[in-house]
Amino acid sequence: MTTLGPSGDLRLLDDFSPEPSRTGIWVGLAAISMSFAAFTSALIVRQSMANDWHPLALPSIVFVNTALLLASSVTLELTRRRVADFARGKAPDRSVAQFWLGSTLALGLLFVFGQYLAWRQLRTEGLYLASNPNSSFFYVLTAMHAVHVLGGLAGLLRVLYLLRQPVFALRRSTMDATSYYWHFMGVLWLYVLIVMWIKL
Amino acid sequence: MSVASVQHAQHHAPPQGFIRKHVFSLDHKVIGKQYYALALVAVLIGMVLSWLMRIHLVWPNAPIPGLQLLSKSGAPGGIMTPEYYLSLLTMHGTLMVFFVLTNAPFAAFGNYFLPIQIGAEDMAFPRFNMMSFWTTFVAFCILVAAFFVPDGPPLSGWTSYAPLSAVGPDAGPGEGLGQTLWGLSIFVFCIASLLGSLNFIATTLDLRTKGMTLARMPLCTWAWFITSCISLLAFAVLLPACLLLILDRVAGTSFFIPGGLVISDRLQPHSGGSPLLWQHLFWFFGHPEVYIAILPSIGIVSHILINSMRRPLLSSRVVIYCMMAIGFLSYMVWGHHMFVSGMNPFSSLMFSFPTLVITIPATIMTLIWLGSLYGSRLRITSASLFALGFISMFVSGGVSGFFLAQPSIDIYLHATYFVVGHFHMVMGVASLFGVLAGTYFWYPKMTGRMMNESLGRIHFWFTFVGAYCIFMPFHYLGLAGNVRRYSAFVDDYLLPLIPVHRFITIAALVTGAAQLIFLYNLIHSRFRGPAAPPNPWECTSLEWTMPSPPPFDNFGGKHPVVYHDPYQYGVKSSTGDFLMQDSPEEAQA
Amino acid sequence: MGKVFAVIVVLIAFASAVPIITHHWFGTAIELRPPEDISTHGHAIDEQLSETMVEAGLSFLAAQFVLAFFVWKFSNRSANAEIKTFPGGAKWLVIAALALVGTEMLALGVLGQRAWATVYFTPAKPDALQVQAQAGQFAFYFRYPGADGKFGDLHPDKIDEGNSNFFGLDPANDVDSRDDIVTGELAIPANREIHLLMHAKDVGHSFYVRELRIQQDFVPGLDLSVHFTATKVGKYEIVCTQLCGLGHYNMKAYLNVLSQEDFDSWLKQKASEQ
Amino acid sequence: MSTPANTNDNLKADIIVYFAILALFGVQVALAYQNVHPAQLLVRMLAVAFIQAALAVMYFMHLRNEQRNLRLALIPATIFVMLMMNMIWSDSFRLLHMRPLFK
Ligand code: HEA
Ligand code: HEA
Ligand code: CUA
Ligand SMILES: [Cu+2]
Repeated sequence: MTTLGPSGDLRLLDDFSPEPSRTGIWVGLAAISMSFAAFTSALIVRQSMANDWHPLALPSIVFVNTALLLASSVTLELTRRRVADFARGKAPDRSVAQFWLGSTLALGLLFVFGQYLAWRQLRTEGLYLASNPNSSFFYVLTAMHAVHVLGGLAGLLRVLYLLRQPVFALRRSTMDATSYYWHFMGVLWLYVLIVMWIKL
Repeated sequence: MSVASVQHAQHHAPPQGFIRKHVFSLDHKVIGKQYYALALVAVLIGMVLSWLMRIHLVWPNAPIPGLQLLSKSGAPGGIMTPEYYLSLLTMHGTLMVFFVLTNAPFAAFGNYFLPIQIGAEDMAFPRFNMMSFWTTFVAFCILVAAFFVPDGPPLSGWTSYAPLSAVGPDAGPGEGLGQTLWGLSIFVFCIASLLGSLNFIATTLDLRTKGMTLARMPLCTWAWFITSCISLLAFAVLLPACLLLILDRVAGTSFFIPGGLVISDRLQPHSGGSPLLWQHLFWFFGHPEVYIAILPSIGIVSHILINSMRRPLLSSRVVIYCMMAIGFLSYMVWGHHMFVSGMNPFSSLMFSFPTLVITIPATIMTLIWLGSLYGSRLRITSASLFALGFISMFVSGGVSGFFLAQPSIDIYLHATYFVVGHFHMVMGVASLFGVLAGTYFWYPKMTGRMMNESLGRIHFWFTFVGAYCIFMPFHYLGLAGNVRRYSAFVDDYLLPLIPVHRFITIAALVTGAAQLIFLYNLIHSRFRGPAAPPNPWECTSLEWTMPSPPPFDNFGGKHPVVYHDPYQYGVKSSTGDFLMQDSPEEAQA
Repeated sequence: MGKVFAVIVVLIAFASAVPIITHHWFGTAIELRPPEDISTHGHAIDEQLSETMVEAGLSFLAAQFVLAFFVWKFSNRSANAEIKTFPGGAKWLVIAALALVGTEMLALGVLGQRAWATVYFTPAKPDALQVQAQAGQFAFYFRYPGADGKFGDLHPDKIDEGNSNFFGLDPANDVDSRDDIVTGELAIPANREIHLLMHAKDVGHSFYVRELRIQQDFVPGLDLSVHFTATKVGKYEIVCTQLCGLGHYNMKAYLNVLSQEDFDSWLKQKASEQ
Repeated sequence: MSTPANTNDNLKADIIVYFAILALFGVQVALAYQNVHPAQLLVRMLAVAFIQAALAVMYFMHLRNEQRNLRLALIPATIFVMLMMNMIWSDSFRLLHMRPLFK
């Protein structure tokens, strides 16, 4: 039986016994993928059914948002490495890690704000949720994605909180799980974007 | 195969205070019991609703005393209106499918026994676990609240087909706030189920104790695990579907509502949506859901049967493969609910074939149970009676499924009481027999007291015979062409069938009343039952290694080590004819 | 107790089978079988149904009897009775299941596809009589194209039940619709193929005629069609089988199968009433 | 379970994968300018996107290093179920021809 230190901390870096939170996150991602697959199917059926399909020009800001979200993945990966450095004793303190994590959070928030701007832009064009199927799907897909991103932001906040504890309390699995989830948000966004780009 | 090592960092101290102990508890055992209690409340409400429905069907003008208190407009003077019948039907179906059959065999027993059976101290995410129960509870409250809204509870059936369910109050009574609450309730329920399944999967994969390989997990653990995989993906589809339905209702979108509909003389302001899309999404979830309802019972029944037969199954492995096969196939067959719905008729054939194929694993399982009975030392207890009853019911219900699976026959039988008979056999009784078997079997472990055996048997006979009396005639009615979801039978064609309905109603009232025996037994034994020994049934799995009821941390901070596969029965050992999973002893043949 | 279980299971199995074999409920006059088939395709479905009844019925009885027998034989044996294993073990049972269900599936599957195909994969004959059916909360209406053989267009915004404009026709502007005949019952000539065009006015409904062995949903936003030939003169119920609201149980119409002459005079009379 | 040591710092592999994904993105852009039917385009785009996602998930998200049981249980099931969902589409093509009678 392997034992972990009392807090199960990252200093026992080489413990690779499966951690529920890492498994859990994969399982969760499977469910999220399935939900978005369902949305996609709905979109495809709805489109072929429709006599009211009005192609929708994606608000240009979504491409900026895409860049933000992808950049946040990079900063998060940097965070992870710096945290690992610290845990291994290669880095003197956690400030660099905190900086990158803070940047990730900021980029994530900017992304959500950017999405909000995209909705505003559509609204000024007179496209509301119920205006036509294309706008409906645009709002639904982006909103569902944004809700998941907000969940990810909450996770990141928790990591930040743990990272700032006077006694180092961040578990490796927490770090990993959160960052997998966050990267997945990026992958998912690209998927959503491609679908919307082609179909809407 | 890797043996997951057991480390559980949040080793918890005993909970303090009433709220932490019994209400917002993190302990999987308390949560399991909470799920059980919720399912019990739901099944009782559902049962009373079914009585009211049955009474209304055969005595449509008889006032039911007190009913007007529940709804003044739905039952003026206690006489039910046709729309109120449909509301009760909808609530009955929804409560039973979601809050009884997803909760009792899966969430309740699964929560209580899955961690123990794999030697874990708790679920992987206790906090999530608590959240999923309370989320379920909220969903339940939302659904029940629909009883009390001004324009009546929803009446689109548990399937809530669009556009009836999507266009709003124009479509008639029950399509206002009530239907929105229905959608909301199911939406919330999906979230809870997703959290629950996630937890089950992570627990099974990560928290198995030393020596507990996947192959050594008891059959019910396997069933819960497979069920959670099914339910993870199924509820992930229902969730967006419910969201879209709610948006159609409250935000004016048109996902499921086509253009040009004139309802209550009003041209609806929608266009382009697809009613079939709802049906597809619903049944994409709906069919896996029925296996979510039956698989845990299959696992529980196998577990109990083996224990009562004092011998392992001819092959547990084959049963596991069959359950997996059913899991996979369950995603290929949803269209069999839509043969005459206007779906592409070619797809009907594509859906019919796997549906027929799914009877193969079911048959294999049945034959394995039967074959294992041969030459066993079957002990008859309340639990084993319900387990045997399960087999009988599963066969009856499954065979009628075989009729429905053929699209040509389904042209005639679809939407008749034949379907109602089919699903009550498999789901209304077979699945619930699994729950009842589980209850009689695990009650001593869960409460530390024995239940009364004689009452248990009386309960069994009433329920078994009664259920056949209720649900077999449904099949005959269906063959005669009796349409389902009718509030009253007014056609010339259906009037002669009323005596059969009367018989069913009486059987339902008697059978329902017999459930009071069970309820009495459940409550009375809790306080007055004789104390339960740790292993009253001489069972081998890990839950029976600990005192009854188990301490809050299950194994007292230690981690059991598992040496055997779960069903070492019919062997010679120091304990008798069985060998506990955690006993290092080697069995002599 | 095990023996009691066995006896009761056998009794139940018998009791379940009897009404199916005799088609009667306890020997009374309540008939529990599909009514006589009056369509040209229905016999295929009926054959399929009785075939399935035999095969599935036998499987049902066999399974219940074996269950009863084993429980009778092996319950409450003494604690040191020998434990035996079913001859052949799991392997043969799996093979038996595959063979049993496999052949049943093949036999029924192939047969069934044919029955299905006659209903759904053959197009209606060009000379079939076209009738349009519209289902709305809680009534069916039927429309015949009239002398010109053409249906006028539908305009949902023109639907006006008070003025008996159930379909939303626009005779003022639309020539085709002027001679359309709208009725509340579906009268058809016997032995002639009917091509029923189905249109839903509001929510989902269904068209079910037991004697015709036809059931098909009306799907809003989708215009489906079915075709059938009735062979026997008489009056039959058309009922709605898709939950459509409070009046669902009471939503019905009559199918009136007439001889060709009677049908012609019926149509003429209806045309004069419009 | 895979070897513990080399998961975190395998920068070289990461960079290679990163460029592979970028290259695939190039393929996508090229595809977008091909003149094909939108349905075709969707299929192709999704195919490439699927490879990209798989790479990202496997390497950046370290699924490659995850438990075997997890991979066995989750990936085939999810993919299978998603594929099955495509059966819904079979309807959508037919529906094109079955618009209501009214104009
Ligand atoms: C626990 C729930 C449960 C289970 C396990 C099943 C199991 C099966 N169901 Fe059922 N079904 C429902 C719950 C369930 N169903 C519900 C709720 C509905 C209706 C929903 C609604 O409309 O409201 C429904 C409706 C339904 C329909 C649609 C009918 C219609 O609306 O027109 C069909 C059609 O194919 C079907 C088929 C089957 C089949 C083939 C099985 C198979 O899995 C059965 C396999 C089992 C056996 C076959 C028995 C054991 C085998 C033997 C004894 C061997 C010999 C037998 C033969 C070879 C025949 N079911
Ligand atoms: C679990 C599922 C379940 C159960 C148990 C039941 C139980 C019963 N059902 Fe129901 N029923 C459905 C699921 C279920 N039903 C569904 C899904 C529909 C379709 C709804 C729709 O069309 O939309 C339906 C519809 C339905 C109809 C169709 C009405 C119509 O179409 O017009 C009728 C008619 O008689 C009916 C009757 C009954 C009766 C008399 C009982 C019972 O009274 C039988 C007696 C009770 C028991 C044998 C079990 C008691 C068990 C316990 C008390 C202990 C359990 C313990 C725990 C769960 C912890 N039900
Ligand atoms: Cu119309 Cu039911
Ligand atoms: Cu099904």
